[in-house]
Amino acid sequence: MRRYSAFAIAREAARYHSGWERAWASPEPKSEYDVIIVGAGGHGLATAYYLGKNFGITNVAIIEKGWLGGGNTGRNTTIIRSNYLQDPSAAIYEKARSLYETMSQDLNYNVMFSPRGVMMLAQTEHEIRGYQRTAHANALQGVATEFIGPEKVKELCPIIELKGPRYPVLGALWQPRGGTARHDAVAWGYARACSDMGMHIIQKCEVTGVHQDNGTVTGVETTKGRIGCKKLGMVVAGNASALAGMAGFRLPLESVALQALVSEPIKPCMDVVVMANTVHGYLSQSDKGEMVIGGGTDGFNNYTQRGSFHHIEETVRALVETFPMISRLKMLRQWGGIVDVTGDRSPIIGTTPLGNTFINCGWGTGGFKAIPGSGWAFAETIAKGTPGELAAPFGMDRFIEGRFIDESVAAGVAH
Amino acid sequence: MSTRLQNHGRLIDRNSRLEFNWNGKRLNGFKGDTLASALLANGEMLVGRSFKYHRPRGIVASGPEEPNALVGLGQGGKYEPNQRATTTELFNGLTAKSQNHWPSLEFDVGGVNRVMTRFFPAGFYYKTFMAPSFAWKHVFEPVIRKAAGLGAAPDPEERDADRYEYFYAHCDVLVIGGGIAGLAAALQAGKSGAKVLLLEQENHFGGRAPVDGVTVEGKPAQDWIDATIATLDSMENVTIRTRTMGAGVYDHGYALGYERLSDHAPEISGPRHRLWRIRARRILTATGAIERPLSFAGNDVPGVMLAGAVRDYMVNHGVSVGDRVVVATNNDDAYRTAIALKEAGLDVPAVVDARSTATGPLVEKARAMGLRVETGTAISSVYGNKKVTSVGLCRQSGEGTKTDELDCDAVAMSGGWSPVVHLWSHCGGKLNWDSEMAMFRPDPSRPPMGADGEGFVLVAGTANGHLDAAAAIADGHAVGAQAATEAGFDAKEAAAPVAESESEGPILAVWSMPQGQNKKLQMKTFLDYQNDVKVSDVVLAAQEGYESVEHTKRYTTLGMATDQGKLSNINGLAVLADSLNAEIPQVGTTTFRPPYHPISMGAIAGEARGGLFKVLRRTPMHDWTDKNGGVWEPVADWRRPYCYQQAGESVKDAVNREILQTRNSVSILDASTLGKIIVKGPDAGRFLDMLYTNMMSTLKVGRCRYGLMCSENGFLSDDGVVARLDEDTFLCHTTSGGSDRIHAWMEEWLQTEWWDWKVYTANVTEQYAQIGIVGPNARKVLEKMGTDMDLSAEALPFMAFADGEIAGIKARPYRISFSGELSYEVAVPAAQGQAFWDAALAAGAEFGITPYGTEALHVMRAEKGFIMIGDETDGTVIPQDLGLNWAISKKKEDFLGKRAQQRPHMVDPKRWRLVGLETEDPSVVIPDGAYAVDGTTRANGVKNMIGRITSTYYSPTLERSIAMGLVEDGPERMGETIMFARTDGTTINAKIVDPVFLDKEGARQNV
Amino acid sequence: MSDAVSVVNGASFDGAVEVKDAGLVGMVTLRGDLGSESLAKAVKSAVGLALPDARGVKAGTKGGVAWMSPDELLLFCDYEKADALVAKLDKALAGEHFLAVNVSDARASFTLTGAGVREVIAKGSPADLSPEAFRQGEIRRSRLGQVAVAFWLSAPETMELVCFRSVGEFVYDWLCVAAEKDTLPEYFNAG
Amino acid sequence: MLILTCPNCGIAADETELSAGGEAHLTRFGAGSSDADFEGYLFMRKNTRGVHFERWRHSYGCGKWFHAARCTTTLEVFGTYPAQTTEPPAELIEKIKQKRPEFEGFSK
Ligand SMILES: Cc1cc2nc3c(=O)[nH]c(=O)nc-3n(C[C@H](O)[C@H](O)[C@H](O)COP(=O)(O)OP(=O)(O)OC[C@H]3O[C@@H](n4cnc5c(N)ncnc54)[C@H](O)[C@@H]3O)c2cc1C
Ligand SMILES: NC(=O)c1ccc[n+]([C@@H]2O[C@H](COP(=O)([O-])OP(=O)(O)OC[C@H]3O[C@@H](n4cnc5c(N)ncnc54)[C@H](O)[C@@H]3O)[C@@H](O)[C@H]2O)c1
Ligand SMILES: Cc1cc2nc3c(=O)[nH]c(=O)nc-3n(C[C@H](O)[C@H](O)[C@H](O)COP(=O)(O)O)c2cc1C
Ligand SMILES: [Zn+2]
Repeated sequence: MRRYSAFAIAREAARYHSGWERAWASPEPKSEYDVIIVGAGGHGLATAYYLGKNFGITNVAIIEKGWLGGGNTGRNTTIIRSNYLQDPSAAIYEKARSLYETMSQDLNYNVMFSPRGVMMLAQTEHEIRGYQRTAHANALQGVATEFIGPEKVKELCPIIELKGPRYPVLGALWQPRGGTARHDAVAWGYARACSDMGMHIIQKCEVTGVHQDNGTVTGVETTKGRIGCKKLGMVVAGNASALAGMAGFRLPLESVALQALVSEPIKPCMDVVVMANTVHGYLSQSDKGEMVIGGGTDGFNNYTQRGSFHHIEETVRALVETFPMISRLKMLRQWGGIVDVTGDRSPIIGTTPLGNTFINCGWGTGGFKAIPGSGWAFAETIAKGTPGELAAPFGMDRFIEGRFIDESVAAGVAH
Repeated sequence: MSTRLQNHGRLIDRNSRLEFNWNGKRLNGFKGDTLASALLANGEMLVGRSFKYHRPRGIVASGPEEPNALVGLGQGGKYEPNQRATTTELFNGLTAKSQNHWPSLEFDVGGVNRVMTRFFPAGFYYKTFMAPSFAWKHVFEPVIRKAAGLGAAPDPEERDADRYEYFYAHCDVLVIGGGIAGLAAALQAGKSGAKVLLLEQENHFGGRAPVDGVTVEGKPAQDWIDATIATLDSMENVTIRTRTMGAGVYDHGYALGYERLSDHAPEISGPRHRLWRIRARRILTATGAIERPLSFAGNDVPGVMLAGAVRDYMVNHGVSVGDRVVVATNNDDAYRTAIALKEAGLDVPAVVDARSTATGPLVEKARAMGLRVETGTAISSVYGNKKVTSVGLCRQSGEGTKTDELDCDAVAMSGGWSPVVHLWSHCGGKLNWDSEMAMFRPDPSRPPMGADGEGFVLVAGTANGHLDAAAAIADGHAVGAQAATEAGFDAKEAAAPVAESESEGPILAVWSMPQGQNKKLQMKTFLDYQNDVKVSDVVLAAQEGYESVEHTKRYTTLGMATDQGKLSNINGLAVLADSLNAEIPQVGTTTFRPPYHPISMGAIAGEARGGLFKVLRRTPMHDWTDKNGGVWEPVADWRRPYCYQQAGESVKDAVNREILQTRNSVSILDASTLGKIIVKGPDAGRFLDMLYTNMMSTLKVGRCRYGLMCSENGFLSDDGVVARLDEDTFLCHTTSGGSDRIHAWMEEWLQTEWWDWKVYTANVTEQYAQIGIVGPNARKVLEKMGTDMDLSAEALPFMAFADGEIAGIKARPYRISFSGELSYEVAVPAAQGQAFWDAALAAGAEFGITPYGTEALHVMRAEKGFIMIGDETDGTVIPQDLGLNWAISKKKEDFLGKRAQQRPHMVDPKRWRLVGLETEDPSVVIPDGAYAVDGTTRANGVKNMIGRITSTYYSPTLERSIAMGLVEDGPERMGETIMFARTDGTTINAKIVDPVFLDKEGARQNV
Repeated sequence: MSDAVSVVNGASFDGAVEVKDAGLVGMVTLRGDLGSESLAKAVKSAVGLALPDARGVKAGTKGGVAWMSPDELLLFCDYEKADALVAKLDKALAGEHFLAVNVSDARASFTLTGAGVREVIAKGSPADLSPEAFRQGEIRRSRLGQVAVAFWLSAPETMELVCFRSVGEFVYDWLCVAAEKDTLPEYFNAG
Repeated sequence: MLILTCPNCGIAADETELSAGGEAHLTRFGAGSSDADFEGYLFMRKNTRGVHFERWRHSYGCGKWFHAARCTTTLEVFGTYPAQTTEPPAELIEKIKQKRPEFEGFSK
């Protein structure tokens, strides 16, 4: 792999950029791989990357029905934070956040991780208590967060209205090293690194069946024919139930549409990410200048990547109230993604009823931030056959045991 | 230079002169101008700077597809960034500023980026700025962000001076687009009797036909348009709307209409925008077509414009874009521009036609007029910086060697027309590539599907690929009838209107000009003007493996600008196809998403702002509370007073005063927000036994019992006192936030699981004002108010209720207590709540009665060790954790949540359980949310947690801090001291005690 | 009960249509088997009206009755008479499975008058309010903005609207904004 | 933005007048049930791509629950029917089969 650098750009500029190589190869599938990962979203690609990097397993295919990074990884609002309440969550999200800090250098691909800080507004007494609790937990978990007062909120985010007539801002949970990253670049950077390790990224190839022998996986059926494997990792987000169905089991999941929108670009006016959970809306400004806005999920099962307009309405209403200056901006584009939501809204990482088959799903509305941590933990699970410390609490058995990892408790949401 | 002509200008009123302000300059225009036409009329060719390279930009288009002429409009509370000059109607006093430059439009420092163009190819930032690692956030990113973005952000302290609203409309056929196709469609649909709504984004109807000299029924198109509008106007079943854009099409026949009511005339009062939410059986889009630029080097220099736009400005506004206009084309339509310019007396140095032969009637007419037509010819490059000075010509089939150079001050280009298929595609309508016409057209066999599984969007006219006026109008007529038929109406057979215009010869698909453009030229050939995406960028994306059109889009930002690729997308994907050696349909388009054209956030938020932002529920005593020092706190949709602050008093003082007054004498509480649900029927007891963890069926008539409700997951979800009104009837109290939720929960079980059980419920929460008279003197106050009931301890003991009158008001006092004091919660009709309250205050005056708020209530209940839903519970707590086993029936076979509570994790003895906590130092209050630690650290570095605080207060009654918390083995560790961690790393010692801090025997309430 | 007050206490607003507090209205929720004869009889004797069809609303001299759901009616009477009406129903239906409860105080009622009443409501309700779709005699339970409401035409240009008491002021404010002069879209009466 | 006709009151209700209630025809498993049954009842969902039987409540209307058969990939609605039933009506199943030959019928 030729390294990217300012020097390389200067060199290429002289010859009209004719020398740049492909970022990743597009090979034809082999008949068998050690590991097949289904789904070339951020989680699938990161899993493959760490299989190679941490375990030296590189005879790997990543099979993607569309274009890599085109699922939720390509359509999320890119919020990265780890100020979670429950220990297992804080552990995996903080691992992910810390890996984001060095991801550009690790991958030699600038993913523009921007630790500009994330604040979650407290707008009721109840929320204050919830976030104070999270701040206390984070202090013990080693996650740097702080509960800040309204003046500090205004100082960090001057476009906010503190004294809204309905829900004044009473404070916020502030994670200074949270932020955003360029979502596409995360997928592309991993893809380039995987390809460089000799892994096969096979796009426009849909998995349509799972082959097994005596309760152990032997391969997958795809639109490009049968491909064998020794181990199978399914990382297909909103489509997880369908994949599980092919492998013969059910998941505690529902797939629903989650929407987002962007405004037209304006000059920088907001250098933090703000989440306002009481009124349901979150906002940040991208490096291109658009205000990136997250909406709510539909209540019904949906696979269309379109959502219902009233969520857009509700979100915009909330944000106009919290950031009155956006009232005269315009919505440029809205879109949706299909997210997979579990019974306790925390993800599933672990083994499945089918031998040598592993699942990583249920990241729902908030898995972009987890990509490197999840890939790390899932690669370990696949390589060793059992989950390691980070992944263990996220097994499916927790639903039988009643051992939930519920983040909604501290007025928190998952984005 | 562009200028106003003496003649032409069908849309302007030369007698009505308007003044406006552009970058501080005072300029004039006419009524009927757009800001764009007025700027051109004043010779303002340079209107902005591009996104990345800050290149000078001029107006290219005449409609919403405009990528360049984005301005900051208005000031203060009316300032709006990124407004298109082409869709901004001119009005007197309009103020506009150009954007994205510093210090000025003419001299922009950012323009140095231009020189660096070579170093900033697509995706360059992914390849650099990686070292040192902190530099991205602190050095590179800020610089990049500052250079990016377009208009200045509105002032955060200004408030939008306008308001907005919604309107819901239902119709049979929604026609979007009022060109001749849309009008013909609306007419046909209207005649069938269907309810028709016709939307046109402009302030006038007719679309392109009048500009293009089309005739309908033998007369100028305008005559037919006027007559048709008059007919439609007279039809009761037809509504027509100008300045209303079809903004989006959503599932099940839902569409958004974006009506701009006062953008063109800010003096009009009322809402600025109205967002129509339309439900239509069929949606017919007749949205016309958008012209494509040609890809030649320098095609972004100000003065290079779409040929159709050049014609529009001349015909509609009487504006010429230049004295010498070179026309470049690959089709016949651009000849209309050449002819019009020539007829207006302007110079057309040449028509540069990429086709090797051009023989259509329009071409012949141009030739006959003496125009120089250069076939097989391309533009090699445009010269000029802030405006066009000349163009170089070359052979289209070559690599770009210049064969000639023509002086000119503008270029009118046409790369053909793309049907506006956006609305067809929003909800999944598919497209076919028509290679002969070089365009994507809707595939009628793959429409967006409605609720009934049938297609619900139809397309007509140019939008359907019929570029010829005769075909377009006939198509509109036919599709209008089809839409009506599909909507269930009887479309009348009628002859389609006959339109005529000069017929056109075939187009030649030209994606690159000249065909063999070299790399150097590709770097100067712009696809996306706003985002500075060049042909070379798309080629590079393909070369680097970003082969999917979606990858190319995201890697290069092609089509992601504010025009959403209306001009650039087709050209871009054709270049991509070429680079990949693939066919255009194989590459496909990116996804079309709403809105068609950006719409204001204000309109999306609608009327819900300020006081109307979100529903606010008020108790009958709300206004009184507001006037009497109530410090509001949102509780679900209600507001409750945290305390009642008196003059000169801090909030904390107020809370302490309220508590002491209650404990020592008497005070009054507005408890109206508590949920009250009637459950009646022969199976009511059985039903409540399933709902509550404890046994309710055994409750005696006239008595009350505290109950707990759990979710099926076993977690505590609500609590409250249940009263048995008669054998068949219970009244269940819920938490303030719980009334609607619990009522819905009851109905859900009754309707969907136990539908054969005989139970009816009614939510009567708001029927009553519920007023607590609390404290040792409570009984005296009520008696003084005058009552026909015996309120003595014997007649009305703790946990009983009675019906009667107090102060002449029908009242039901419940002897229940959340404070541990003698307490009557009195339910009175809500309409008399304030009267009762007033009477109680009067009667209690001698006891110093004062109201108390939620904080005093919280502290007092904590002093008593009562749990609070939302404090002690958080959705993960089961009653057993809270030591509430006494309220969990062991006799019942089943209740909601029982099974869940038997799962391994729920019966784990290590679950944290409720205890009271007393700090070693009584003046120190443990912070909310603090965790108990044991000083050990887990393998992963996390400090081990063994419990947490759920409630923590300073108790003025006990004059010390008190707290409750959930602690591992808590109840077994009474008397032990444990540590709570502060966020600063220090700890607080607290002793584990019984959670009931005050009056464990209940002596105070049992009086 | 002279001290009983309605939520907005008689307020009114004169805009594109008139919005007026309808004052205190007696209302009784009656749940039961709407197919049973005894219930029909009880209703008849209570308010003098036969049961309405699904989604119907009727008014007579003694009161009114509205169909709320397959097992629920809302009866109208003078505010003072609601308790008596409940008592009457309790007596008439004794022994049957039903529920009658006074909800007069739990409601706020408004009357809108003018040619534009449909349009004012259509600014907030997704219901089809066109004259063809929504006729006098029909009650529609829907939402107005974010609030649950029920409304019906008591005369061609008079709309009655009922909501919960706690949101009465909010709804009144909402209606006043929606009814501002010169803001009606003129969709229903347009030619 | 769905429209579903509430079979209880006959209104073609806008999505914003309804609340969604998830998969229909789940069998409740209470006290005494097996681990697997209870887990299945509370959590395991078909989450079907295609014909989906689901629960809705006409919450801003008559307040009643009902069932709907809807395709989760096209949003086509095949029909709505009362909530007081443990499986979809046979006519509805027939109707869906006609429209979707690959549909195998309802199973728990
Ligand atoms: C609007 C929106 C906003 C969000 N905002 C945030 C946020 O701010 N912060 C945050 O942390 N998270 C956010 N999320 C969530 C986040 O996007 C997801 O959790 C995350 O991207 C999931 O990544 P993934 O790799 O698991 O899934 P995906 O990126 O969806 O990848 C799954 C891949 O599997 C492929 N696939 C599916 N079925 C098959 C098959 N049969 N064969 C082959 N391939 C298949 C798909 O095509 C897809 O590419 C948001 C999500 C959405 C939709
Ligand atoms: N020969 C050519 O190359 C060519 C190309 C384009 C158009 N035409 C001519 O155009 C005419 C065809 O008429 P037509 O009616 O199909 O198209 P049209 O372009 O004349 O009319 C479309 C109308 O729809 C409106 N519109 C577009 N999008 C809208 C939206 N989202 N919401 C509301 N309004 C919207 C436009 O403002 C316009 O008035 C004929 O005269 C035809 O010859 C010719
Ligand atoms: C963080 C973020 C920023 C975006 N910014 C833009 C933008 O500036 N312009 C744009 O057209 N789309 C933008 N999009 C939206 C994409 O164009 C696209 O809609 C989204 O990735 C979903 O893909 P789809 O619409 O192709 O299904 C953005 C998306 C994300 C996730
Ligand atoms: Zn209904």
